[in-house]
This record gives sequence, C-alpha cells and structure tokens, in this order.
Amino acid sequence: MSNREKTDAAVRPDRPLAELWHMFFANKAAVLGLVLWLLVITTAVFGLTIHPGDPFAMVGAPMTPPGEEFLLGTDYLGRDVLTGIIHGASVTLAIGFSATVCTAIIGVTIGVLAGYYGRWVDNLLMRVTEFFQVLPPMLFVMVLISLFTPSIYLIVLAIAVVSWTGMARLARAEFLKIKEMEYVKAERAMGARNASIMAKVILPNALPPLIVAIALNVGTAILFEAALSFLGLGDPNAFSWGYMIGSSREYIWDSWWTITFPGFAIFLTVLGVSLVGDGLNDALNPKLREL
Amino acid sequence: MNSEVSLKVDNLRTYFKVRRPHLFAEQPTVYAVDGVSFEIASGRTLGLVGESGCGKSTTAFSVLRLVEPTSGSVVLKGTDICRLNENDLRNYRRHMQIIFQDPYSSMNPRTTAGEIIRTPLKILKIGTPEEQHERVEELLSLVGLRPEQKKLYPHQFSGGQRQRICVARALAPNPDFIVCDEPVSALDVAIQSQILNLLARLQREFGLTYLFISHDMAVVQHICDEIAVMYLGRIVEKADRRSLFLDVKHPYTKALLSAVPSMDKEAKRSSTALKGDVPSPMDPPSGCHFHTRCPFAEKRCSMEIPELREVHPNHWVACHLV
Amino acid sequence: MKTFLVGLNRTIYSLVLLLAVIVLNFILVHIAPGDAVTAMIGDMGGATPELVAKLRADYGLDQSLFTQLHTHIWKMMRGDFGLSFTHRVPVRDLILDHLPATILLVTTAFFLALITGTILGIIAAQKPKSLVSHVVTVLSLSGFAAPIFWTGLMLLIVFAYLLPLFPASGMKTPGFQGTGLEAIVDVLKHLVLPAITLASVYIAVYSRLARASMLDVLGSDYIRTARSKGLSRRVVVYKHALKNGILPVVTMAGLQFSQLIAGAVVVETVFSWPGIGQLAFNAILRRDHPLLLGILFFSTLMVVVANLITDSSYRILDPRIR
Amino acid sequence: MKQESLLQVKGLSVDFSTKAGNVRVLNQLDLHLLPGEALGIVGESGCGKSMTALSIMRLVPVPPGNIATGQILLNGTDVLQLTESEMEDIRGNEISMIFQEPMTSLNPVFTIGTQVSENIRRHQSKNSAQAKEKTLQMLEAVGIPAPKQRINQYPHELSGGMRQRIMIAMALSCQPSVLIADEPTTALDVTIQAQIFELLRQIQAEMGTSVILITHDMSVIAEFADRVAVMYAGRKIEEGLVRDIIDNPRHPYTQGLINCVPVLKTDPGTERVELNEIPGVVPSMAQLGTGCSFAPRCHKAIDRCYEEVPPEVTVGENHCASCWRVGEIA
Repeated sequence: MSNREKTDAAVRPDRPLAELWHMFFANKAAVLGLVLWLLVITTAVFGLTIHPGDPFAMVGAPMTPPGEEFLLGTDYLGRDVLTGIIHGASVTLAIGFSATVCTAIIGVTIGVLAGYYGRWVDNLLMRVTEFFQVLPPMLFVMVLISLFTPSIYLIVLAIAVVSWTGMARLARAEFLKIKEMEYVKAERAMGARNASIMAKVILPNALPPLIVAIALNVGTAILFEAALSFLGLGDPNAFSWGYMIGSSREYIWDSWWTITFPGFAIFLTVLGVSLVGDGLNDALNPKLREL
Repeated sequence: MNSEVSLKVDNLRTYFKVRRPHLFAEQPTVYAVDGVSFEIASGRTLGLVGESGCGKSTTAFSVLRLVEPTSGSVVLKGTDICRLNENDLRNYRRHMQIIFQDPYSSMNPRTTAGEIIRTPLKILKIGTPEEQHERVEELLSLVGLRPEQKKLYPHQFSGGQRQRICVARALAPNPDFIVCDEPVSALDVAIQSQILNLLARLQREFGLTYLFISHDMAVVQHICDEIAVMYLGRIVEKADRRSLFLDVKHPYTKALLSAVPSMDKEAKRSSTALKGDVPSPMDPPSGCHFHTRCPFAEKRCSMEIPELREVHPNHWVACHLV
Repeated sequence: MKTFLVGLNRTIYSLVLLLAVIVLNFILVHIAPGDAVTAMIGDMGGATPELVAKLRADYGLDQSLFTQLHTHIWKMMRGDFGLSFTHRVPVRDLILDHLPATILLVTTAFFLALITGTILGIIAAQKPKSLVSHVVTVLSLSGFAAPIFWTGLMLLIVFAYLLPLFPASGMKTPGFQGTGLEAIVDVLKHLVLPAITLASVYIAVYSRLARASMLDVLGSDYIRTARSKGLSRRVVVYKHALKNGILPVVTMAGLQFSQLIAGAVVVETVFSWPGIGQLAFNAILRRDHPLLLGILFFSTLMVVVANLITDSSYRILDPRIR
Repeated sequence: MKQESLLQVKGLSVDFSTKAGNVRVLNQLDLHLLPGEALGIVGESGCGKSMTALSIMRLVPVPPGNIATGQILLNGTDVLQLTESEMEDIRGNEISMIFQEPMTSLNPVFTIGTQVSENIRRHQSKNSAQAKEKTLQMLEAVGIPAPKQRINQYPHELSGGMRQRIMIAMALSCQPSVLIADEPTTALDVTIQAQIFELLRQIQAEMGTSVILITHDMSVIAEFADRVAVMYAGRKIEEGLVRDIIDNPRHPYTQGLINCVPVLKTDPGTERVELNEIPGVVPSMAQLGTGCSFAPRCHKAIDRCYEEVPPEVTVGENHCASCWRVGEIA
C-alpha cells in the first residue's frame, strides 16, 4: 500500500470489550482458571442432583478409605466425603461472593471518598483504615464471634470488616491518580457536579484494577471462611470444606483422605480465582496491551 | 485602553497549605499566587509567561476557580467569579472555558471524540440531544477534523488532533473567555504552528478573549497582544507586545529573553545567563523575589517589595532600579 | 533532629492507635449481648439478684458508661487486663507466658518469607520467560491458593508421619531434659514445620511483588544511566535495582504484619504451638472474653511495634522520605 | 575537508517487534562524527533520533529491539561486534550519554557522590580516596556550588538543573571522546537550559570532547552544533553544516521545520502574522508504505515520491538531502 492511502492512519473500528475478551482467552492460565471456576459452580448447582445425599448423614462405616463404595471415603462418623465436598461447594461460593460484595462496598466507598475529597476527609478515613489494618484479622473476627452468636451473616460481615482496607487503599490511590488527570479538571471546568465526576468519569477509569482486586478478594474470602470453619468458629449448620477438615483433624493419622480432599477443593477453587484475576489483570492492563 | 474590558483580575492570591512533615513542624505554605492583577480587553490575548513554579498555571486555575483563591477578585464581564455561590458558578462556567497542556490526559480515554465535545453541552444543558449532535459535527469541522471522526476514541488520534478536540470542547458552550494553559508545549514543533494558527483564527471569528499561559517567549510573543511576566507568584513586568520587546525593563525579563536560543546568526547570546535556580515558592526571598539572582541587586531590593509601577503608558514594571 | 521529630511523631501516632484499640475493646464488650457478669453467672449456673447486683458493683458495671470507659482505659494502660475467667490468673501474666513462642514463630516465618520471596522474585525478574520465572509463578499461585491450615496438615502427613523427620506438635519434646545447645536444637526442630507453613503464604506474596517491582525498576531511567556508565549487569541488578526494588516489598510486609499474626493463630492451632494463638483458640472455646480481648490488644501492640520497625527501615532504605 | 571520523554509523537499521508486527524504527542510517565537533540530530518525536543514540551505546532493549543491519565504528572498531563485557568497558569511558529527564535519570537511593565516583572507579583503577578526589574535581568543573557538601546529598535534594550537571559530571568523569546528549534540556526551564549549554560549550572547548546533541529544537542546534542531521520517520533526510541548513534548507521537511516555529523578534510589530504549517501528522512507524515517508505531508510531492524512496543527493559541500525534487528546490 502506498503512503497516499495511509494519510488517515488512525481510522479503525474500536471495540474495547472484544479486545479484552480476546486478550483474556489468549491467556492459557486464565482459561484454566475459568474452567476450574465453571467446575466449582457446576458442582455447586448440579452436584446434589447427580450425587444426592445429606452431608451430615452417617451413611457408612467410619473412616472407610476411598474406594468403590465411597469414592472419596468416609470420615470418623461415617459421613460421605464426596457428599460433603459437593455440599461445601455451594456454602463456599455463597460466602465467598457475599463477603466480597460487602468488602467491595465498604472498601470502594471509603477509598473513593478519601481519594476524591482529599484533605481532612482523606486524613480521617485513612486513619480509620490504618486502625483496621493493625488489628490482626483472625483474632478480631474471633473476638466478634465470641461476643455475638455465630451465624452465616455474622461471618460474612466479619470477613468484610477485616478485609476492606486493601480495597479502600487501592480505590483511594486510583482516585488520587485519576483526579489529577486533566480530563477530570476539564470536567470541573465545564461545571460537572462532584457526584457525576466520581461516578461517571473517575470510577469507570479506576475500574480495571478494582475489578481485579475484587476478583482476587473472592479467593481471600473463601480462605478466610475456611480457616474460621476449620477452627470451629463457622456457622455450625453450614457444612463447609473448612469445617470438614477441622472436624476430622484429630484423625489425621488414620484417615488422610478426610483432610486432603476438601483441602484440595479449596485449593483448586482459590487457584481458579487467582488465575482468572491474573488473566483479567493482564487483559485490563494497558501497559501490556501496547506491545 | 480603547476597547471594553472583558476580564479584570485584582490582587489575586492563592496560597496552599502543604502537609506537615511531622506534628511539630511549622505549617508549610506555598505562596503560589501572591497579589496578581491584570485585565484583558475583549477579543484580545494576554500572555502569562514565566518559568516552572512561577505560579502562572495556578493563576489560570484560580481565575476559573478550579483552585479556590485565598483572596482577591476576578471580574468577568461585570460578574465577580469569586463571589458566586457554587450553583451560580456552575452555570456561569459556560462563559469561561479552558484548554489544557497535555492532550493525552485531557480527554477521558473511555469516551469518543463526539461525546467529549458534547460533554459541556450536556452538563450545562444547552440544546436538545439532536441540536447537541449537530453542534458537535459543526465544531469538529471548525477545528479542522472530519465530522465522522466523532466516533473515534482519543487513543486513535495524534497529539495535534487531540488538542483540536480539546479546542472544540472548549468552544462548545460558546464561551467569551478561554484560558489556554500551555496549549502547545506538549506538541511537536510542526504541530504547534497548526494549533497556534487555529487559536488565532477562532479568536478572530468569534471575538474570543484568551488568557494564554506559556513558558515559551517566542510563542507568547507570536500570539499575545499583551504580556505579563511572572516570577515566584508575582507579576514583575507587564506591557503590550511591542513596548515590552522594544524596551525590556525588568532584569528578569531581560535574562529570560537572552536565554531563549535563536536561529538568527546575528542574535548571538549576550552572556547574561542567570546564575542559580528559582527559589522555592514555599520560602520565597524577602523584598524583591528576584534579588537572589539579579545581577543589579542593591541592598533595598532584599528589604522592600517593589511595586508594579507604570513607567510608560501601559508598561508596568516592578523593580526598584527602573 | 528532623529524623527524631518524625520518629517521635510516629510513636505518638502509634500510641493513639493503641488507645483506639482499647476503646474498641470497650465498645465491643458493651454492644455485645450480656456483660461480664452475665457470662460469669452463666458459668456459675445462676445466682440470686443480690449477688448479681453485688457483682455488677464490684465490676463497676453500675457506673456511667463514661466512668467505665475511663476506668477501663486506666486499667489497661497500667497493664491490668483483668482475670481470665477460665484460668483464674491475671490475663497479662497468661499472655506474657505465651508471647515469646508467638514472637519466635512470627519473626522466623517473616524473615524466611522476606528473604526467600525476594530472592525468588529477583531471579524471576531477570529472565521473565525463563523456567525459574515460571516456577516462581506456579509457587506463588499455589502458595496463595492453599489454605494455610491445610498446608500445615499436609506437611504433617508428609514430614511427621510418612517421613518422621520433624516432631508433629508442641515446642519442646515432652520430658526432654537437655540444656544449652541441645535445647535450642530441640526447639528449632519443632519450629521448622510451623515456620515453613506460615511463611508459605508470604513467600508467594513477596516473590510476586518482588518480581513485579524489579521488572518495573529494571525498566527505569536510572538503570539505563547505570548501564550507560558501563557497570556490569550484576552490579546494575544487585546494587542499583535491588535497593529500589525491595521498597514495595518492605511496604507490603509492614502492611501485612497483622495478617501474619492472624495466620500464626491458625498455624499454632495446627501444630499445638504454645503461643497466644493457641491461647486465643482455647479462650474462644470457653468464652473467656477478658483473655481474648487482652490477646487482641497484645497482638495489636506487636503489629504496631512491627510497623514502627518497618517504617524506620523504610526510612533507612529510601532517603526521599527521611 | 577530509578528516578521519571518530565515530561512524553505516547503514544502521533497527527493528522493533510489536503486536502489529516488525517495525523498522531506524532505516539505513549513515552518520559520522569528527573529533572535537558537535553534531546535532534534529527531528520530531518518534523519528528515531533517540534510538540512534541508544544503538551507539548498545542500550537498545533486546528484545523487543533488534539491530538488523549496519556498523557503528568507533575509531575503526565496530562496537556492534564487541562482547557485552567489552562494550561495558567502552560505555561511560569512551562514549558517555546524558538523558532527557534529569529527575528520573539518577538513582534516588544513592548519594550523588556514590553515583559519580562509581563511574570513575569502574573505568580507572583508583582507590576510593582518589575517586572521591576526582569526583570533587568533576563537581567543581560542572559548577556545583559547595561540592564537599553536595557529595553526600541525594538526587531529590537537588533541582533539575543541578541534577543535569551531576549527569554531565558523571558522563565526563573519564574523559570520553564522545558525549551523547539526548534532549538534555527539554525538561528544564530556558534560563537553566542556557546555563547547561554554556557549560557543555565550555567543557567541549576545554576537553575537546565530540558531542552528539539530540533535540527537537532547531534553534538549540543553531546555537550549539557545528553540523546537523535532520531525521524523519526513521531516516536521515538532510545533513550539512548548521548555517547551510538553516539558511538554505533543501528538503521540504527541513524547510517546514525551520519556518513553522515562531521566532523571537526584537520588534514584533503590532500585527499578528500567520505561522507556516506542516500539514498532517507524523506517520506511525508501523504503517509506513513505499516511497518517501514525508510525501503525504509535502506540498511539493509528485507521483514518484509515493513510489520510490529518494536517494541521498549531494547539494553542496558537506550538504546532502534525500528528495526527488531537490534540484528544483532552492
């Protein structure tokens, strides 16, 4: 092609979402993460139809090793490990997602306010953030749970209360950065209101790193819930993977499977989360996109 | 001054409080703009020139109240902008617009050129959506772009084209007054002239009043009718273009001019290169701010602040020795 | 002088944080259903109204909230955390008995993670597409994804049961009489598995962070300057890049110290490590609120002290914020 | 005037691999530098002038960069053939470089004393006391006030102009025969720019260092350089003595570049004049087609310009240009 036809170089259709999609699916690790996630979600939704059963029911001899009768064996009470894992998937997902939603709401709101308004608002909110940051999360949640009655709602809220600080810092940093961009000043020079600048101008531009952080937070929330249940501080009525490991802990020498399989389920779920998060990060990171 | 005054800035001060390094430190204050006064006649251009940190951009932002001035008044067409409440100010913004320095960061990367230009119309609720879209196309061709380019995103334009979009956006609400904050500094030399010519043409066509901020003496000389030279938050010399360059009074202006490299072989540099750096605006020197670098400084320069005096008709200088 | 003042400022700020923790403790106890006396009565299996009233008076619960808060703060500042419900000994003594074990575990894991993570990150950053880099990626992904208690249990199965290399629980071999070096070796043997377990998560975090930060630093202008001086690759990486590259790691390490301590609670439970984590676990099973709140306070104190230390080491590493 | 060149660049081409494929950012570049001379390289952003400097230093990031063809002869030795460790001996010793951004080009966590003496200790076998002595001398030579105190300061404690002086001290500490200055004053104010060029001029006179000055500003070239090469889209399009180029540019791009900048006049008059423009925009390197890459913006372009790359034509003593219509353009 000659230069004459290329005078107007920069006219090409632009579909940012399609490009994002393409970048994401070109990343093998991210696709693997997505597959893991689909697996977990399918298990949570359809698992019990394929392999029905009450996870609390004692269906076999205690500590039957994995085999023909029970694919993944039974625990010290004779409860089927596979049923437990299938049941645990929905508990884990529910808690992971709802805790993340709460975390994101608290963290993003505080970060956005601090970053946008600056000055004393920022000062105050950041002091609060730092305060929550020095409280060791597990101990703080233990205190909350011991003072109030443990329930699934308390656990979700407690996880959010101890994990919003990172999100707040990130949102604040992004807002601080974008607030100084000239297009935000331009928006103010045109008479736009603060709320509209925050919601319509800065937030969409701050979203990529926040989306990644929120995706990764699902993983940390799941791990946190697992640790709580492992310690026996979870909702006693929720049969989660952490609970399975915690309750069989005494029998580690006699029935390794009751600990290994649920743990592996957590591992794969969280691994899926981080792979998807990394894939999103790469796809959303404009620095990498240039090359 | 023979024509009507469009903008009158009187004794404008903008101080910033900076975060203290520790509890026991004194509150550091940046005296960014320290008593600046000027006026611009309708349809004309005032150039505000100076080195980085001299407060020229803060002056521009304070004039538009994008930064809250500490004291002083800014009267645009009889309205004191500093006394408007937030709502009135927002409505009043249709009369005053701004073009920024960096064409890369001055547009929201997630909106198309058309939407960018339409934004002020939407915010200020000017016209129906159909009228707004028509206006966008009209503006695009006005600044030398094609109407169909409204569908493109900022990253698909070159720096010069982006700056054209910014000009179109500033023109959208039909303002009287536009602040141009270093509009060509970030552009390649070959593109600079395109934008400068565009700004000049638009001024002729629409009778716009410009406050033109720049660090480049040659650009300022080219585009401005009047020029004010700033040093550490104060105006040190102010005159119309011709009298300023024909008869430079302030030692700082002299030094600034002699530092500009030139392609002319005759204009070999007279070696009045300034010594040292610009002092910090957090701790400006006493008296005349320039005395620490001035080759002619006397004792009283470090004690008394020189007033901006009219030494010739419409030629103002702040120096004890003039 | 300035360094001293900044340090003093940080210390005062830390004390305010601790005060806030004390107040939080108070608030939590008061908004929780029931109070100390209700819990005690629950333990005793019921009591007469007179006894309840007497106990309330004894514990100062009949006074105004403000007076109670006042007393609470004074008591805590004097180191009086009350009596443990279950152990019937002062909470402070109980915690101080268990604190050294936790400090040993946490600091070992911390430095293990910091050093290993940084080294892995640097190696990976130098050849982003090499095998080592992929190994670091896989390690960091799995370190993050594996629940810490599960990692601990798996290590127990492999290294204490299948290959009995290390003891499965506790800090000392029961009935062990050795002294001096022998005793230290005995403790170290017990320390290996818990420390690796606790460090695994943070090795993942730090290696990732160090890799990203080193990649960033290696692309910076001053690295190009260093190379333009003819310095060898080794000097450029290990002198010029490293000191800048570990700054984000230090920041993150400081921020995450509270999570490290929280992780220690879980690890101590898995390995029956006699630290405050295990104490907390037992306290919660028995609803021993004073003990739990005391532990929360002491662990926050550890975090605050650790933050002060990271803060000053950051100041040593980065002259810009001195 | 046939003098032995100190540095010679012959047929240098550099490629960069990008998502859009291989992009040639430097195309068949020829340059030479005589001892003691100041050569200017001028052009707009993205024309390949910085890439030229990085190629000579062999600091082009590989990958994505790749030096495809050509030779860079320093005193007759092709530096492109040297091993990395041989090249390290040359960098900072025979050839030095100063960069555009003095704010980011110094390592923030080391004192300036450390950073300057490091260069001296690397190339001259001196102990630390001697190196410190030499460092102080260099700081003094580049006009740093109170060098004894400054030596213990960190970059963030200095102004931009001072940092650029430090960079110069560092670059010159081993008396290199070639100094490459890549837009050394673009980030600085004019009064500081004047100081820095004053210093470079003085040092060049004293030490006889040859300088390659890379800039986008023709007036800086006019004041500082002896000879100038004009670059556009990865190619050199005109080269000659500075006065010849400015007074009698032969390539339409050079003409445009000189005429489109406003010139500071002593009597600007009262009327405002229109500036000359170069229409259009610099083409993207990834989308260059056949023919002269300036053709789409050139008001003198003919059909041939779109089809074939014009060869270099000698148009005067030491003056050559690449344009099909160079004969018709005075």
